[in-house]
Order: sequence, then structure tokens, then C-alpha cells
Amino acid sequence: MGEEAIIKKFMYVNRKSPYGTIYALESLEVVLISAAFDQDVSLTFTDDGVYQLMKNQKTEGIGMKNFSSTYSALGDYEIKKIYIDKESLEERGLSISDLQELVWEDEDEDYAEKSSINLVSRDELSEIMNQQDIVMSF
Amino acid sequence: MGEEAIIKKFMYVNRKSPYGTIYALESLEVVLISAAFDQDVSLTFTDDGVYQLMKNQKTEGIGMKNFSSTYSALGDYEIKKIYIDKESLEERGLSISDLQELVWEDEDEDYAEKSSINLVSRDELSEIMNQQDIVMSF
Amino acid sequence: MSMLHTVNKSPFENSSISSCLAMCTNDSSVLFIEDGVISVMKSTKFSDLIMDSLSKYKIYALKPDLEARGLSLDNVIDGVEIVGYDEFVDLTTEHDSVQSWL
Amino acid sequence: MSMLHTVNKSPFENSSISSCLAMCTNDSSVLFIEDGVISVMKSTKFSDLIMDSLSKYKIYALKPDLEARGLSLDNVIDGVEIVGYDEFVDLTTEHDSVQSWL
Amino acid sequence: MKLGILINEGPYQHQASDTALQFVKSAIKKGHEIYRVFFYNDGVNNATRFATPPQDDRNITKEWSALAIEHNIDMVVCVAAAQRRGILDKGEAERNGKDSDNIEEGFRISGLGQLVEAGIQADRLITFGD
Amino acid sequence: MKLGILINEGPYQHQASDTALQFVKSAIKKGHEIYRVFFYNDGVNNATRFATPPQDDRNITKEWSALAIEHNIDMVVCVAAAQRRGILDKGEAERNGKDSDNIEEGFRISGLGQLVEAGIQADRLITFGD
Repeated sequence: MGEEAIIKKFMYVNRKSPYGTIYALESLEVVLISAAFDQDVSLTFTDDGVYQLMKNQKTEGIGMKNFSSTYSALGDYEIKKIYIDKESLEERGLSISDLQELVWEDEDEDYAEKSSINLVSRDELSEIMNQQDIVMSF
Repeated sequence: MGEEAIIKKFMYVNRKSPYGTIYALESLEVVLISAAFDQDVSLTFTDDGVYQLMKNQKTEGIGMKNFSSTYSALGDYEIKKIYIDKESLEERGLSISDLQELVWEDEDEDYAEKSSINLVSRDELSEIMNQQDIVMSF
Repeated sequence: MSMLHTVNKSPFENSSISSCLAMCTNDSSVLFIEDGVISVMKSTKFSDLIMDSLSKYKIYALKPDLEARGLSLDNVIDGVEIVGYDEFVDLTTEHDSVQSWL
Repeated sequence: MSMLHTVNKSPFENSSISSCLAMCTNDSSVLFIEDGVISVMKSTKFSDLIMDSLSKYKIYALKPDLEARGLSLDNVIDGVEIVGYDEFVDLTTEHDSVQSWL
Repeated sequence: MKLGILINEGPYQHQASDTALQFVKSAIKKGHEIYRVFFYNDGVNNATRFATPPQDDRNITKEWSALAIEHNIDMVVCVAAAQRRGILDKGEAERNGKDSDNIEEGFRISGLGQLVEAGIQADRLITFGD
Repeated sequence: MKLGILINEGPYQHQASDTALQFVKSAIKKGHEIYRVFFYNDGVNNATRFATPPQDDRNITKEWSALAIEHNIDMVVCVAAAQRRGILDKGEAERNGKDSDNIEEGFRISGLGQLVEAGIQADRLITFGD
């Protein structure tokens, strides 16, 4: 039997604020590794997970490493499906402009920068989540 | 300077269900040790902590040690101030009869068995908590 | 596709139950395990939420976790199915994927 | 006696904030640290709860935890005092005891 | 079916590892194959052979180890998470200049790719955590 | 004032130990005495010298150790909690038949009574956990 190319839909669900726990950071580490496997990868930020993408994180005071700039590298890793739960933003008094912009370069269109971010309702997110083969929640 | 006998009011606050996390068990271990120090010790069960005292705990299925019988030894350790938050019981559809009876023996009254349990409102509990020197919450 | 959702936190302490229910679809099932089993008891602040959900999703609770916490099986909300670890495995394989609400 | 209460969890995830506020008395202070600092932001589902509490208790939030999470100090609810670790130590010694709502 | 298991919390503090153990035992009994058990986050702490819980309590690490050896289960501890938390095999101990390792028999240390691979190769991936 | 510190979570997974470190540094700077730092529950995992976090990240165990040595702070790891989780000093390793210990310099293993004593002797006891 030869090598079969299995391509699965992987969704990483981020539901926690960064720094209070390590889940945001160690989730991101899995996501980056997963890029090497040619799978259909998406990331969801919902509940307190939306805080992971806040601009202007400054961690000198708490003595921890600021890993927020790593999210902007996701596009370079061909990870360009980022779902953000609109209701989670609203409950927190946040808007999309409070979050980092995440982009990827489209080779087919002369490396045009395109946004990776999809602002979705819970109903839409529920539908997308339901189509996944693997959901990992951190 | 000689040995001063410091007697402080210690309150151990139990707010978590047993078995899902270790806090209930390791809290109880501190409480039992504290009995050796001749301090003014009390225990509070509030929020999901009230589940710690449920009767009929059977842990064979989850493969963990059932430590619920240890609470009944508190009286022997002279720990006889147990506060149970009435509102926490009510929200959970529980009544005091769902919980273990905890008693102590009064040496001064021919070892009469007396209840250690005080069912208190949140206002009463708040007042009692506020008089403590040391509050440890698990 | 059908999805099995597991919830392992007390609804009194943690909001994962509502995050989970917001993501469920018609072919979803919800399995309460560990401290999550508190959710399926009658006469609590959350009983109505579970009863409403029963018309939409299948709801299960892990028996060994109920027993460990002294929660009487008689007081489990009618319609919630009480299962063991073997059925937990079956639920996993019968659904297309599993999402753990941690 | 006066008591300092610390809350380190997000109000969106965990109910410790309401347990804490139910136990506060007139001479209590509440300090939000770690993920708890989310509680003191304007325009959230929990802002009203904090604003109501401000008339009864002193409320503090730890600046380094706000900054780490990119939460703008300008969006902190008026009346909440923003403090550093040094003031955290002062609050500890100025109150008679400390209760951590974990 | 082939099942992949992800464990994100250490032993004792949370029930996660206990529940996973019971789940895996049932799955084996029912004839399923455990493709891999992957230990991540504080889950790596399940792998220390230095633990000595009270005699009347369970020894979670020993239970995993015995199960893995009996049923030939691949149990992988994430190297990056293990380094942060002080779980070492012989090779890791040497590379990091530590004087001993502390990993129990039946566990091996490897990269996060093993988790993604489990997601790809197994029919289901089930996460146990806090 | 004399301050007692209780830490109930391990390093990295939760912010508890980081916050406690910053608090203790501030307290020392302001002239307070740290009567004792007591590590309980998963907090005992702060004491392992086997950890090697990434070079661009903090090493929480080393920070505690350096602080304790510089300021002569008594850092006590609960023996029962440590046994469950595999944290050993030389004596514990010998008593439990383990081939090595893994405790960092500056930490010592002792009983829970040391926590109660800290509550009695210190002017304030502050808990950091999850």
C-alpha cells in the first residue's frame, strides 16, 4: 500500500484569555506545527479567546514573554482561515479594530495581501465547526 | 522572649465539587493538620463546595479514593464550627438532609453529641468571614 | 456531520455549558462528565436550560461521575440518558467528531 | 475588620466574581488580577455590576495584567483604581486579612 | 476504530487523566485500537516515575505505564511542554545537562507533530483536560 | 510586616506563580519580611530543577531559587503533595527508593504544619492559585 494523502479539516478553538493560563501559547505552538502537515487548518477565537488577538499587548510588567506577534506569522504558514465570533466581541465591548489584522499573500494574484479574518455569527461558526474532522480546544 | 500562645481565627473555605479537582481533598488535609495547632478553626462550604458533604458518595466507578467519610472525623479533631451556605444549597435544589451530619462530643456535658453544622445565610457568612485572621480558600 | 460535545465543568462555576449549547446543531449530542454532571440534576438553577435543550439535542451524563458526587440517579432530569464509560466510547465512535469544552 | 478580596478569573468564564461580591462588606476592597482584570473594562456585559459595586467597595485592578492583555487603561471603568504590584503589597498590609477567590 | 487521545492536565490536580484512563480501558475492552495517547500542557506530568502517591490511593503514572505495556500503546510526551515542566528521558537529560531522567517506562518524548499525526491517522481524537 | 505566601499551582500552566514572584519582589523592595513561601497542590511543581524552558522565556524555578538565596527566604514544598507529583529531595528519594532527586536549590520539603505555622506567625497570608 502506498502513501495515501489524507487531508482532514482541523479546527483549533481558542477560548481563553492569554497569559492567565498557558493554553493560548501552547495552542499556537500546535497550530504552527500543524502547518507542516498539509491539512485543511482553521482557527477559531471565541469567548475569552478573542483577547488573544488584542493589539498593544505589553508583557514587561508581568515578566512573561509576549507572543502576540506570532499570530501575524500565521499567513506565512499558509494558515488563512481565522474565524472570530462576533457575539464574543460584542459582549466584551470590543470591535474588530481592537484586534490585530491577520493577512496572507495570494501567490496567484501577485502576492496581494488578503485578510485571513472572518467575522462570523455563532450560527455560522456552529455550522463551520460541525464540518470539521478534528476539533482541538485549548 | 518566651513562647507566646498566638490564637488566630482560621477559616478554610471550600468552594469546589469533590473529585473533579483535588482541592477538596488537599484542603481537608490542611484542616486536619491545623487541628494540632490549637487555633480557632472553622470550615465553610459554599458554592459547589456544598457537594463535598453529599451523602452516598461512591467512587469505585471513577477509580478514585472516596474521602467523604473523613469529614465525620472533624469532630474528633475538635473542629466543630462548620458553616454551610444556605443559598448555595438552595440554588442546587439541595437541603441539609442531603448532606452528612457532622457532630462533636461535648466533654462538659457527658460527651453529648452535638451538631457541628451551622446553616447560614450569605449575609451571616459574610460577617463571620470578615472576623477571620486567616482565610484559606481551596 | 454529527458532533459529540463533552462538558466537564460545573455550570455554577464555569460558563462552558452555554458556550457549548450555542454551538450545538440538530445532530449534536452533549455528554456531561466529571463536575459537568451537576448540570443534569433536577431543581437547580440550570435545570430549565437542560430541559429546553432536551427537545433539540440528545443529552447524556456519565454515571460513575454522578455516583462519585453522591448525586442520586433518581434526581437526574427525565430524558437525560445515564451512561457508563463503555457508552462514552460508543458515543465517540457513533458521532463524526468530538469537541471537548474545556 | 477590613478584608482584601482578590479575583483572578474572567467574569465571562467563571462565577467567582459574584461569589466574591456576595461576601464583601462595607470595609472590603476588591482587587482584580490576572484574567480577573477583564472585569473592570467599560462596555462589557459585566460593567454594570462593577459600577454598582463601586458605590459600596473600593475596587482596584492590576495595571501589568491590563497591559499584558492589551486592555487600554482609558477603557477602565471610572472609579476603579489602577495599581501596580507595589500597591498590591500595600493593599495586603493595609487590610486586616486577604481572601483569594480562586 | 482507531482512537487518538490528548491529555492536557497533570495527574491528581484534575480528573482529566483519570477519566482518560477509564475511557481508554473501555475502548480497548470494546476492541478499538488506541492509535496514540499524547500528553501535552501539564499533561506531561503524568509521565514522572518519581511520584509516590499514598498507598491507599491510585498511582496514575503506573496505571498508564502498565496499560501501555500490556496493550502496546504508543504514549507520547510533548518535548517542548516536557522541557518547560521538568520531564526528561535519558536523551533529554543529557542534552540539557541534567544529572538524571525521570520518565516512567512506556512513555516516550517526541515532538508536537505526533499529535497532529494522531489527528490525521486516528478516526477520532478525544481531548481530556481542565 | 511578616508575610506568608501560599502557591497552589505549578509554573507556566497558570499565572499564579508568576504573580506571586512579582508580589514577593515588591514586598521585599518595600522592606517587608517574607516569613515563608509554601508550595502546595500542583504548586510543588515549581521546585523541579529538571525544567529547561525555552531560552527566550523565563525560568520560574530559577527565579524563585535566586530570590530565596539572595534574601534568605524559607521556601517549603509540602511533602504529601510532592510525593503525589514526583518532587523529591535527597532524603525523600532514598526513602521512596528513587534513583535521583529533582529539587532545586533553595527549596526544602516539609510537612503541611509549616503552612499552618506560617498562618500563625506571619501577619498576613496571601494565596496564589487557579
